[in-house]
Amino acid sequence: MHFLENLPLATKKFILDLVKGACGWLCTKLGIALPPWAMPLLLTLVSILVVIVAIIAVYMVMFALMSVAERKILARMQNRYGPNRAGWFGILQPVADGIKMLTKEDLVPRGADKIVHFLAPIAMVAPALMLPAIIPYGTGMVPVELSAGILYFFALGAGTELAVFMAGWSSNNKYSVMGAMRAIAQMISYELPLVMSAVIAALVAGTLSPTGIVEAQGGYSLGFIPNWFVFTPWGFVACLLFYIGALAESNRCPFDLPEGESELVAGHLTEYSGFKYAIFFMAEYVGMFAINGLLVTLFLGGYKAPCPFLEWIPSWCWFFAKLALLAFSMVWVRATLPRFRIDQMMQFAWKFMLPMSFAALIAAAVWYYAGRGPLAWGLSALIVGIPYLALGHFCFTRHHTADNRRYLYSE
Amino acid sequence: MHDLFQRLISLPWDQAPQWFFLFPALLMLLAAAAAVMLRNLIHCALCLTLSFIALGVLFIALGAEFVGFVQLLVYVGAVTMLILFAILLTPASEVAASNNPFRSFQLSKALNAVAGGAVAMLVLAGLLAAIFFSPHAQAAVNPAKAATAPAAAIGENLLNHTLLPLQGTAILLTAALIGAALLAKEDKRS
Amino acid sequence: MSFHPHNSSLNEVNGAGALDVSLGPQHPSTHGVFRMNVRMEGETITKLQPVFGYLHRNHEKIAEANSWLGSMPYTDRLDYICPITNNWAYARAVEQLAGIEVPERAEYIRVIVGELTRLQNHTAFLGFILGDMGAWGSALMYAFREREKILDLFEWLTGARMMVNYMRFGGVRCDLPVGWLEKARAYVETYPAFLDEMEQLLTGNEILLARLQGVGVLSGERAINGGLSGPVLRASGVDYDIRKVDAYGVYPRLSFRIPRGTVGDCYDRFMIRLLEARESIQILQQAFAQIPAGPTLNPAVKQRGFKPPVGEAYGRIEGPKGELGFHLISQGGDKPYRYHVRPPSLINLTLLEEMCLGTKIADVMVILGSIDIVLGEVDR
Amino acid sequence: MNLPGSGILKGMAVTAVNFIGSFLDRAHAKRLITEQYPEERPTLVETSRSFPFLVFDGDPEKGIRCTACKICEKECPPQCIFIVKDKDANGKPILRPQIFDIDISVCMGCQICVEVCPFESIRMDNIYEVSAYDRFETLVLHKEQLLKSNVYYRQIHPTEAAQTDARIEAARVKKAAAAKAAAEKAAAAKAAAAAKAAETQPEPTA
Repeated sequence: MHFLENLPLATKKFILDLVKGACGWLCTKLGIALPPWAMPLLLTLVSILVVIVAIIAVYMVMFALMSVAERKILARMQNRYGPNRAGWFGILQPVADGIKMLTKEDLVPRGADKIVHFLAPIAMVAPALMLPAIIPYGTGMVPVELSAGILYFFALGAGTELAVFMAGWSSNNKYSVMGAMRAIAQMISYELPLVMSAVIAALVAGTLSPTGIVEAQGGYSLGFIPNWFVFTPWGFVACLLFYIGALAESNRCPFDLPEGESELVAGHLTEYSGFKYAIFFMAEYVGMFAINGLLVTLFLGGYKAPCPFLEWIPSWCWFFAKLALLAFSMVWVRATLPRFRIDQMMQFAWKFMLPMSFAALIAAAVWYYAGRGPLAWGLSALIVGIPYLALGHFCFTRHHTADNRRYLYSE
Repeated sequence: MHDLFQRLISLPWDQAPQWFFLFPALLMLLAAAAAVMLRNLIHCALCLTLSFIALGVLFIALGAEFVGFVQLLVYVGAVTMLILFAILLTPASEVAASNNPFRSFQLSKALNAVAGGAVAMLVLAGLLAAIFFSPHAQAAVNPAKAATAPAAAIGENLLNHTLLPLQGTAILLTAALIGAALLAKEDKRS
Repeated sequence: MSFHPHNSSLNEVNGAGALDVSLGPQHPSTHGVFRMNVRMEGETITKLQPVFGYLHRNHEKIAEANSWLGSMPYTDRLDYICPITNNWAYARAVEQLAGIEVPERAEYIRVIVGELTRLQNHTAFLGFILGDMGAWGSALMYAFREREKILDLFEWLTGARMMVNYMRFGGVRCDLPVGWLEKARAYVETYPAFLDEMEQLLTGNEILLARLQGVGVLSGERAINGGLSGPVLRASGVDYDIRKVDAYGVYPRLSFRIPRGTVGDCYDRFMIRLLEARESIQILQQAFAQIPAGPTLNPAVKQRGFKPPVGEAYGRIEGPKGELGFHLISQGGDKPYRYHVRPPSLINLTLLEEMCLGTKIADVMVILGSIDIVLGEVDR
Repeated sequence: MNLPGSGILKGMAVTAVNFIGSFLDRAHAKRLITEQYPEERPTLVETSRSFPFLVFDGDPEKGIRCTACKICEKECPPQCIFIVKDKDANGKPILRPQIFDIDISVCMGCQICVEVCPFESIRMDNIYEVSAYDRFETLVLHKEQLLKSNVYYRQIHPTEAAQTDARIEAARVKKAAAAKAAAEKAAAAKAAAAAKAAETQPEPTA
């Protein structure tokens, strides 16, 4: 098991050694004298390359698996079989989809702004692929160790909004522009509670570095309950808020308003076809994985095992297991919920989620300074519980409830 | 061939990263120029965003990660979005009035341009003076000091030394927010 | 009207700060080839003009060139979600025209298949409206899963799942197959559990409540003035059900209640369907218990070369979507002189703009869905 | 007061139950009812109908029941049947179709032709794989394609075929009885005539 735990790092080391050896052999063979700084520089470049290739490969495989798994899970939840024609249990469906997308005609509307229309998928996929860089996948397995990693994540996440806007506006289609407007409004609104709830975790951990936050969640209380933030009252609320914000940021149901197929056809994607569409699709999934990975890092203990006797399983396995669980839950939500309306979506963000994130922030502070004991638990639970009930009542149940309706019967 | 390769590899490539800053810097300047000169307002806004991004990259390249990320988050994520929103929601008749100064050269416009340039120069000079002669700025330029956990240092500074101004800013922003909400509401009622 | 966001903005069309969008005829949620010319300010609807006729198939004119019997299979294609009730309405109109008696057993069979149709229409409606709200198909799939089982029953009875062509003047085409009644009864037994499942999935859902409640409110008075009928009318609080008003067939012998709403919004229209489905189960169970033996077709009626006496009749039934009527004029020939359909879907659509004004574009889809139209019937 | 969000959780419980239930539904009766079509063939119920065919007894040429009376052609609502009467060598019409075409791209499977046919000669088939690459030629079924034996009819619709056979048999028996009666009557008349003749004849001879 120790071998498995170290497998990714050992592979990287092996590749670096290989490059080093090959280079040295080549130089002696050719009789070239390397300057002293050359080998370290080369190795740095190669290690960066290895990490980039690894991230892209892992996320592409996850994207391919997810695209078929989502359809299968959704199908089962709706009592269907889902794709089962391409390959064994439909496992080759992503390949078939990819070939289909590649061979489709790439349509650009005559009235479109061709340059922006072309640049939008690139602007979408570039930040999406850069997002996973700061997530700690296992012990010592962070592609880029940044002291302000959380900030990096949100700074890049802002880029996708721009891409959605570019796509919508450049298509010169009414549905696209409306979708783009919705996307911007939604992303700006949900960025706030998202960042606020991330700030809570960072605050309690005392660092903006993802690894630091994971390490702050190590250990067990009472010997078996892991010290993940999600198992505290404030952490639970912040985790839920972050989850909802993540749904909104990755444009997934019930926040898929920018695409909103029942009113806006396909929103900002209406005029995209072929591989450009596939790129948008891919970017959305990679972004979804990345933001789920951040959620795992912030609240679900990152790569930590859930109980002491399961620690023999490699840490990166735990990370991906938690990621898979979150991805499954997002499909589950998609199978169940209808879509918000635009004004309700905005109200939910500003009137419910933002105040709730403030309440969770205060609860976290109280928990932090009240000694993390039972008293701290009770206090922070009160501080998040009362606003939850009050806001829930004033925003939702006061206006909309199934109980206040009467139905008359006539014989 | 062998010699050429040897010479090529002996060039000071380890100094190369220092020159990388030219890419974002040039990009920033070009994008900024395009943002001023393009006819299509949306293109202008997109170019402005590009220049914001390049500026953020510059910050990061200089080792000021925190500032760089905040630059991206605030300017690309929020300010640009607001600008785009404003452009899309403004009636086109007002938008169409904006014109390319180089297409229709007139003396009055040229004078305007000169005056605008002069004001811009003055502002630039003021900024440069502030950077080079202010004692705070001199301290911050010290790379040894800047490199140590910038985020923590900024937080420390904000919440210890400049707490009062920070709170004042917060109150001001809150007031502005409430005012904006009230204005929007008034507009709806009438 | 051209639209160029590149040199204009969202607010610029006609200089009135409005945006004109043609929703449909090819649009994911217009329930077929229906088109709405919508004017919006932001996302708020300020004008809505329904345009239909894209599915016009000349139904009425074809019927005037066809024999009386020959129009029966065409009625299947009006509201293709519930063909049997279309058959029933046409058969009833002809029976009124010619004064034909229907055997008792046939009347019971008509009630059974009619109420089964109502069940599957109403549950499919729940799925459709969820689809309009953007729920990715779960409710629709559950509804269609159950509809599938009802269609299996129909296939066993009539030979076809949808295009049944089952009713005849003075009865039904064939008697129930051996074992059909038992299977149908066993199936209906399981239906309340399914409705419970649907209710648990849907009615408490906060998002659904927020999307439906207070949207597209229609007063009872306006609903009557607009000539609306069926669940849409009853959701607005009007107590009007042709099964009670006309008391046709054997409905007077069955005890059932007519639910009606109090607010008249989309949520009431949604709930009325659920409650009506529960009442349909009551009706079915009574009909299963009461159905007598006997002939299923009046032997005195000659189906081929059928020639009703000179006259005029309007026969109507309470279809799942509302009052479905056929107005027939006979000059004594083997073809109708005039054949007119009163489709509930079309008449219920007339107040669409009134319900939609001031709502958001997403609400338009929900309101359209809550009316429950089938374009085959709207355009004919 | 409902806890905000409880409705959503209830709904998610339903989808979870269906998710698990679809794996447990091995009999494909309750939840997972989709038929995996090319591998699993649907078991058609006896009454199932698709397009009409022509029934013959024994030999397709001689045993064809159709008499080309054209009632179905006249009654067919979408008018998809086309019939031409056969003629013998002298150009005299005979009760047999020379051409009998059904355009199944037009046919709507209403089975009104079956109901109006007085000779029990047209019946509904239950084939369902009739797709073709050509919509004008291949989908017009000619007499040779439409002719199917009564044995086949008994296979696909046993109950209905038995009733039809019984009716035909009854008609045949009735006809035979009528013929017999007629023959007897004729014989009786002949005998009577003979008797009368015999009665009247002896007189001159007597």
